[in-house]
Amino acid sequence: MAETGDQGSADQAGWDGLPSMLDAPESEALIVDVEGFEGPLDLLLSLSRTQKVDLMRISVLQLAEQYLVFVERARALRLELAADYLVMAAWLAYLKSRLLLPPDPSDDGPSAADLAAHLAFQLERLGAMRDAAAKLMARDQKGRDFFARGAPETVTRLAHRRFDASLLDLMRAYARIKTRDEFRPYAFDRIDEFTMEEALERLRRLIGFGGDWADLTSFLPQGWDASPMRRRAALAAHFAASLEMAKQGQVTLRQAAIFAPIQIRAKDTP
Amino acid sequence: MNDDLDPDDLRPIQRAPREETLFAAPPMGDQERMVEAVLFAASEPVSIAELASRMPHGCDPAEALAHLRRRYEGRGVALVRVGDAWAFRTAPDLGYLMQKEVTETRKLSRAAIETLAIIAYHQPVTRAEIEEIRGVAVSRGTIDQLLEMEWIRLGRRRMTPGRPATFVVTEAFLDHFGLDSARDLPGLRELRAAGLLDNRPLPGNIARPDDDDAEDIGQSELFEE
Amino acid sequence: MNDDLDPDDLRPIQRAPREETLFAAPPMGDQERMVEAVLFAASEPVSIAELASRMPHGCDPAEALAHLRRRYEGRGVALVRVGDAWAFRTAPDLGYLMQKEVTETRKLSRAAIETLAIIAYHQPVTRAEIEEIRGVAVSRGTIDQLLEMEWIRLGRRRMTPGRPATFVVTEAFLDHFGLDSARDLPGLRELRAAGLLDNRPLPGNIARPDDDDAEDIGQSELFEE
Repeated sequence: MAETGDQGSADQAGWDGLPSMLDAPESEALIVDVEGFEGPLDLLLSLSRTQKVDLMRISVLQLAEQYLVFVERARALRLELAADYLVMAAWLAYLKSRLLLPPDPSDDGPSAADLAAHLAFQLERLGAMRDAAAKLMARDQKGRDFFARGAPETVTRLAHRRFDASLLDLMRAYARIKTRDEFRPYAFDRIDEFTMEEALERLRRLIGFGGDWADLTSFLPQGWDASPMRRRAALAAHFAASLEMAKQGQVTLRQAAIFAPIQIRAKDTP
Repeated sequence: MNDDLDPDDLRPIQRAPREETLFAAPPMGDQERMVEAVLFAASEPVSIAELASRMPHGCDPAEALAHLRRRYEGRGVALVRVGDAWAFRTAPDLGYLMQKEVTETRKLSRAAIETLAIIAYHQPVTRAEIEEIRGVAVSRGTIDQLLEMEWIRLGRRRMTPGRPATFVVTEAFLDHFGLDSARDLPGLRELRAAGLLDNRPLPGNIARPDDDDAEDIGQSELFEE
Repeated sequence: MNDDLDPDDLRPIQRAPREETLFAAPPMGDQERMVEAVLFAASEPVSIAELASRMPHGCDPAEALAHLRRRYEGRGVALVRVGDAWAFRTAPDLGYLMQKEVTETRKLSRAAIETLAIIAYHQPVTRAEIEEIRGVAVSRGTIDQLLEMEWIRLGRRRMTPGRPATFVVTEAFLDHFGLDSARDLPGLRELRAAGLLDNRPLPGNIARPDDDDAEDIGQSELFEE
């Protein structure tokens, strides 16, 4: 730590004068220097070091005056001071007046001496932490003074994977499958169905061979006249197909009477 | 061993030259400590030349190594030679300590749990039947996993063309799920009563048959605690 | 979930239970070798629990460690304690031999160093307390940097209004600075005796100025046991 040299600047300043940074000619440099202090407490700690006494026996009154002079000088130089420096200045001005005036017996708040003692405590504590930080950083450090194993061996993990499921998981899974089934989109079961396309293809193939009139029912495929349902499906498909072919001029249809068998014949090609 | 006296010797330097120095070399015990520390911290095996260059003048790393090697004889780590260099290595008989056994528990995949559920509810059931019920192919890995867990086993072959194998659940399965027999699995009616069948999207929302994933998210979120 | 399973079965085994086994534990000499091998192979400190989990049943890694520590006294590498764990480290007096291995650590700012020290000495400590001690706001970046280096971590929340987070130092911090535990921080006892680790509020701000109860928050956890 201590790369900022706070102690040095305060020491050079002496009590009479101010920290040397305020004597710097360039105001920009001044800003940088003030920023070298980490807040008003840090500045106070630096100022207090000029008293060269134990922090617990420091003259808080003297310190307050030093600080206030510092702030005044900074203002005279039109130096931008952060708000917390000004808050501290106000508080120290108050403390200074309390320390100088005889105690007010009607005031039941903390005494000026208590406040001063607390400030001294804060400074001592901050100073102690500074020293502790320095001692810490002065210790042997890994990677600088002592070293870990340079070629560590990797520990291979033998992972035994275990899979698990609860009865609830099982039931949910089954419920999920069943739910899916019930909501399958509706579709025909096409077992007993004969499409017109099939019949059309079939008729076109067969009609060429029959040069004479033939019953439409004689064109039905094998196995499609066993059950009435299948027979109806096939007949309807073939009837629709024959109409389509008649429309295209490929066949001629005739029926002797209502409900009489429908007959079909290939049309003579011109 | 007087390599340093032979100018024609082009082999890599095996040991530090024994030249007279103004300063006495450190005691051999200290040299041993130095070699020990350097070899410990090095990420690669270190040659004697390298040791010599790091240690103070007048040291004899070869001799220090010899001492150190004897010191580590029979210990948990051994000083071993790797080419021209030296390194610490775990004693070969302790290699098993470099393994760490971990047991991870994972949830069964959705495919596996569904397949398992179908086998449990429909056993004995063939793979083709499982696929028909699930509506998707069942991967070999899923069946294998369940077989390996010993939650399912092969049942009798079905007496149909191709004589397909059937799957049934095992005692271990019943044991794990706390069932006396597969017949104790709750039926559809009970699933419904338990609310497991009612948490489904409205029919209008599942118009597309391949909307499987969306449905799945809905389901799992409803059930996760 | 999985109410029907024993949750204890699902966690990875952390250490071998110290129960009577049918097999006798290996002789202490062998256990010492095992600990030596495991610690030599690891770059990070290894806890006693971890050692136990990797050694055969019935072993006593703590005793083996004690033997091993004596064996390495005064050697080039030393067995050091880091919190609850143990590691081999090169002897600090030999650091000059390891220039090749030196790792450049990022230079910490003065603010970061002070913040680190305050956390170490006052832990568990809140951000507001750090600011109170330093008399200045602690930037997010400073805390982040220390967190990122894994020298500090979040501790338990303080049971005060707002339940602020606290910071504590880590094992990596102890390891880096060669500390057995946070109790071994330099000058800790003296600072504590001088009352400089007390969290003393500004008089008049909280109840009566000499309200002792409010003070003893800092470092209290370190001195339990």
